[in-house]
Amino acid sequence: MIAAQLPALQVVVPLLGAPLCLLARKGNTAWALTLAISAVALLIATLLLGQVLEQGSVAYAFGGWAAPWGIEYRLDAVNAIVLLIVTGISTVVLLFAKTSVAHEIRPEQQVLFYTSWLLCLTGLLGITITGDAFNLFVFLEISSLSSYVLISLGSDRRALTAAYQYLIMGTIGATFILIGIGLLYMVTGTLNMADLAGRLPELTASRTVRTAFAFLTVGIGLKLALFPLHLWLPNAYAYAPSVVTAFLAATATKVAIYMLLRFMFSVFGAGFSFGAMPLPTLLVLLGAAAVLSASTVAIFQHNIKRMLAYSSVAQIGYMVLGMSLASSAGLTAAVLHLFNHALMKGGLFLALGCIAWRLGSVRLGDLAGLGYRMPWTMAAFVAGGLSLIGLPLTAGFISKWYLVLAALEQGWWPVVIVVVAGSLLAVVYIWRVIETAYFRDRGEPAPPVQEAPLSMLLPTWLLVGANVYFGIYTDLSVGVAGQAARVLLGTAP
Amino acid sequence: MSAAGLYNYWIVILLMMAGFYVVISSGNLVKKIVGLNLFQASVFILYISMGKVAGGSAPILREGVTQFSNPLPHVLILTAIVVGVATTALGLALVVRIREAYGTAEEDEIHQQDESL
Amino acid sequence: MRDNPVLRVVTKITLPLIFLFALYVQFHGDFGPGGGFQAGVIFAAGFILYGLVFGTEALRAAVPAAVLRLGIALGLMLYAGVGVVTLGLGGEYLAYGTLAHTAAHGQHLGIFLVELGVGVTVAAVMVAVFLAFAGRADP
Amino acid sequence: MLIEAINIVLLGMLAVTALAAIRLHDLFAVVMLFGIYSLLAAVVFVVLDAVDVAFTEAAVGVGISTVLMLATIGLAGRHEKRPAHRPLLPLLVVVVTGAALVYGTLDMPHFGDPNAPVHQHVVPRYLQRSADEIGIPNVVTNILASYRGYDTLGELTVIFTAGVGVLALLGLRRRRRERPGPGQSPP
Repeated sequence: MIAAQLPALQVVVPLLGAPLCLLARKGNTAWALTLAISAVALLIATLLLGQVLEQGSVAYAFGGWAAPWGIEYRLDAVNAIVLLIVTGISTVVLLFAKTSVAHEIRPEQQVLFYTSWLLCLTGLLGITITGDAFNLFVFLEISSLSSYVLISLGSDRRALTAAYQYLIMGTIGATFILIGIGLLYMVTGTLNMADLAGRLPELTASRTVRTAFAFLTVGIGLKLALFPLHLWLPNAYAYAPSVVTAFLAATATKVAIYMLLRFMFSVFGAGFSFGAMPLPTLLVLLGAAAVLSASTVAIFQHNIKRMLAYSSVAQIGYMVLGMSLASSAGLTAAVLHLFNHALMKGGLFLALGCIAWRLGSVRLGDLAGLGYRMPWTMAAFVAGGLSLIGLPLTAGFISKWYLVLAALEQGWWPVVIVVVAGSLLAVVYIWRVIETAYFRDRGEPAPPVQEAPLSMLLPTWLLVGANVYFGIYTDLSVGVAGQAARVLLGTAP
Repeated sequence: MSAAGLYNYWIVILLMMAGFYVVISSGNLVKKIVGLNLFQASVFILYISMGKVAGGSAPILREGVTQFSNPLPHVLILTAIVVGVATTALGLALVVRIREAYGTAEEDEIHQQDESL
Repeated sequence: MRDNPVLRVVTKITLPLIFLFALYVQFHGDFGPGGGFQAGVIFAAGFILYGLVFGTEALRAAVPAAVLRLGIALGLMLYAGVGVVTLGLGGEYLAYGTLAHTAAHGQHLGIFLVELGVGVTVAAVMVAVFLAFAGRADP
Repeated sequence: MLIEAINIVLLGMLAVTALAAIRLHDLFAVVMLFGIYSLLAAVVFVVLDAVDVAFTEAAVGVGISTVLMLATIGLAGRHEKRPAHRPLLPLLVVVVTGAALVYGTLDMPHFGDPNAPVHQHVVPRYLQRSADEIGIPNVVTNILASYRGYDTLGELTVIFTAGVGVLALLGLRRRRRERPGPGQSPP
């Protein structure tokens, strides 16, 4: 019986957890509660993925009102995997968070911090699982507002300006999405995504639908930090608390990619998005520009968090490139990279969290000799970096390999060149860190080993280990990504 | 007829763009938030306009009334108004903190201070 | 403003009326416009008026921080909790029909409870936001 | 037709208010204009039969938002610095966006058209059957609290989030002096 209610519980459990958490008196109590709730959400996501793989799709009608009159949750392979990523990353990062948050956040703010975390989790899960366009907007705002709060709690004052800038850009994006949904509602009379998908094919010639498409693309592009709408992201990631950066980098942009996939393929349909509209050309150009320009800018950063933030903009470019191919192989690559990139960036930002905990800084110049002082942390960083570059036996290699194959399938040589060039640029910026940490002479005797505590190292290595695991055993990730691609193209059984 | 039926929407678009312009052109953090509010309030008018039925009345069921305006946009906009004020409160709280930390609420002066670090 | 006796007396007379009006809006949403959100705002307006006339310190003493936090959390928990109860009664989340013997009664009860939840959280959040901004003014 | 005429006049007044808000640099005046804008918008909502929305817009736009903005300029200063030059890029962005929207209106159902798709597909059930299914005369309440009650739970969560956020940023107690200067990460 409870199995049928899992889709609602997936979101309601963290939602109800947030007010409970607010009533906690101590930061540690709030942490324990948040971790427990996140773990339950992970369990639910795992069970739901099982249901989806078994049944194909799962629907849930809130209040017992059938869609399109009521609000519906609808699960398939595409969002089931995103749910798993979001809850999984949240849980692992929370394991890490106790020590890091106690160090970076003032005690009286810790309870509010964890409450915001649960709200952010609620919002991200709600966006991912919903089958109703307006409900998506509401949960988008829950996740956005809570992430502004989480970012603003960074200890540098620039965290405040970064959060403000993100708030302005994010609200413009959300308002564009609201306009797009309104225009769609205007010509179809429905808000349910499946219902919209059924009604839009007759309206492909409508100029109102085309405008709605443009507004949704730009609005989601802002949330996604799609080049050139990415300007809010580097500062937001650089000055947020360490665990927030790890959480948001690994989940928020992934959920935005999911939104784009869902609207482009499921709601508007590949035929419209990639036939009637000039989207493929646009996405290829923007994706390639993102990979090349953001990777280049990353090389010149002195703050490593900021460097990895620019790298995130580049990685979003790879996903967009895969999407622009609009083929089964391309979409598989995009979804696969979505999954793998969450693992890489989660691991890398957690390693940086260890460094920030020990040094109080993540500036490149302060890292000299750190390879000997924090050997496990730096080894994790190197392993994550290799995955980011895309070396064989890492997860990063798998997704880039699929992307190259997909591009070759359609003879898109320039895309292959962009992928290779982007990887070479990644070698350069990762190497700068490795060189400083292992080969730069501090001019003093080797410092003693001062590692981060196990409670931080273990979660970091868990994610880094996952990079290696999914670089070797690809059945699960490639299988689900392939299934997701078939669902998006409407060719799933 | 064609123009008359769309005239309303065009003015609403003008309103939306006025608000949007304030957001992206102003350098003052408070005024940007005011702009966001203008932008969103105009989008609300767009939604409510599409729900109007000529000759209809407010969607409260009572004897003798058969033609109602569409209540669904009203519900959506009630939610959107609340979301908007939540964003405003948070944004203004950020402005207060920024002003305390930088001594100014002008974007260019904040940039100057951070670049001189 | 605090030294003006007229203002103080008028406020003391007006406050009960404001709260009465808030209650009317809270429970009258079935028939006319109004509901939990609007009622919460009006309720908060009453408290804020009190704070403006008698000083924010007086308002802080009247509504301690712990009470505000409790209010913010309780309203949301009430709303979300109604959904959990309907789950327990064998319906879908927020299927109010399961709350009473007939579906219509259940719907009425459910809507009454969730609107109450909205009113409580909205009022508490508004008062908290007011106090937070007021507390930043240079003394 | 009378309704349309009233509506056009109101929209015209809104446009004047918005344009004045762009031009003024005294933030107190800008915020006051925003209050007027909200009030006019609320009147438009009444004219368009959205009484609940009008009530809320009046309480929120004229009430809460305006008061919060006034409080903020009380703390952050009321004068906007005049820009050194007229920004061209924002103007371009706005013109392109507006043009896209006007293009979108060309296939829109006309204002007030009772046969528009919005009035056909989902909504008739709310109007015809909510009296039996729920039994509350105000259809807006029926949809808000029951048919789409889950959206309203989300809306309440947004308010909750804002409350938590403001508490995290400003705190409830009287302010303690900020540590001045560009604090890097704490030691």
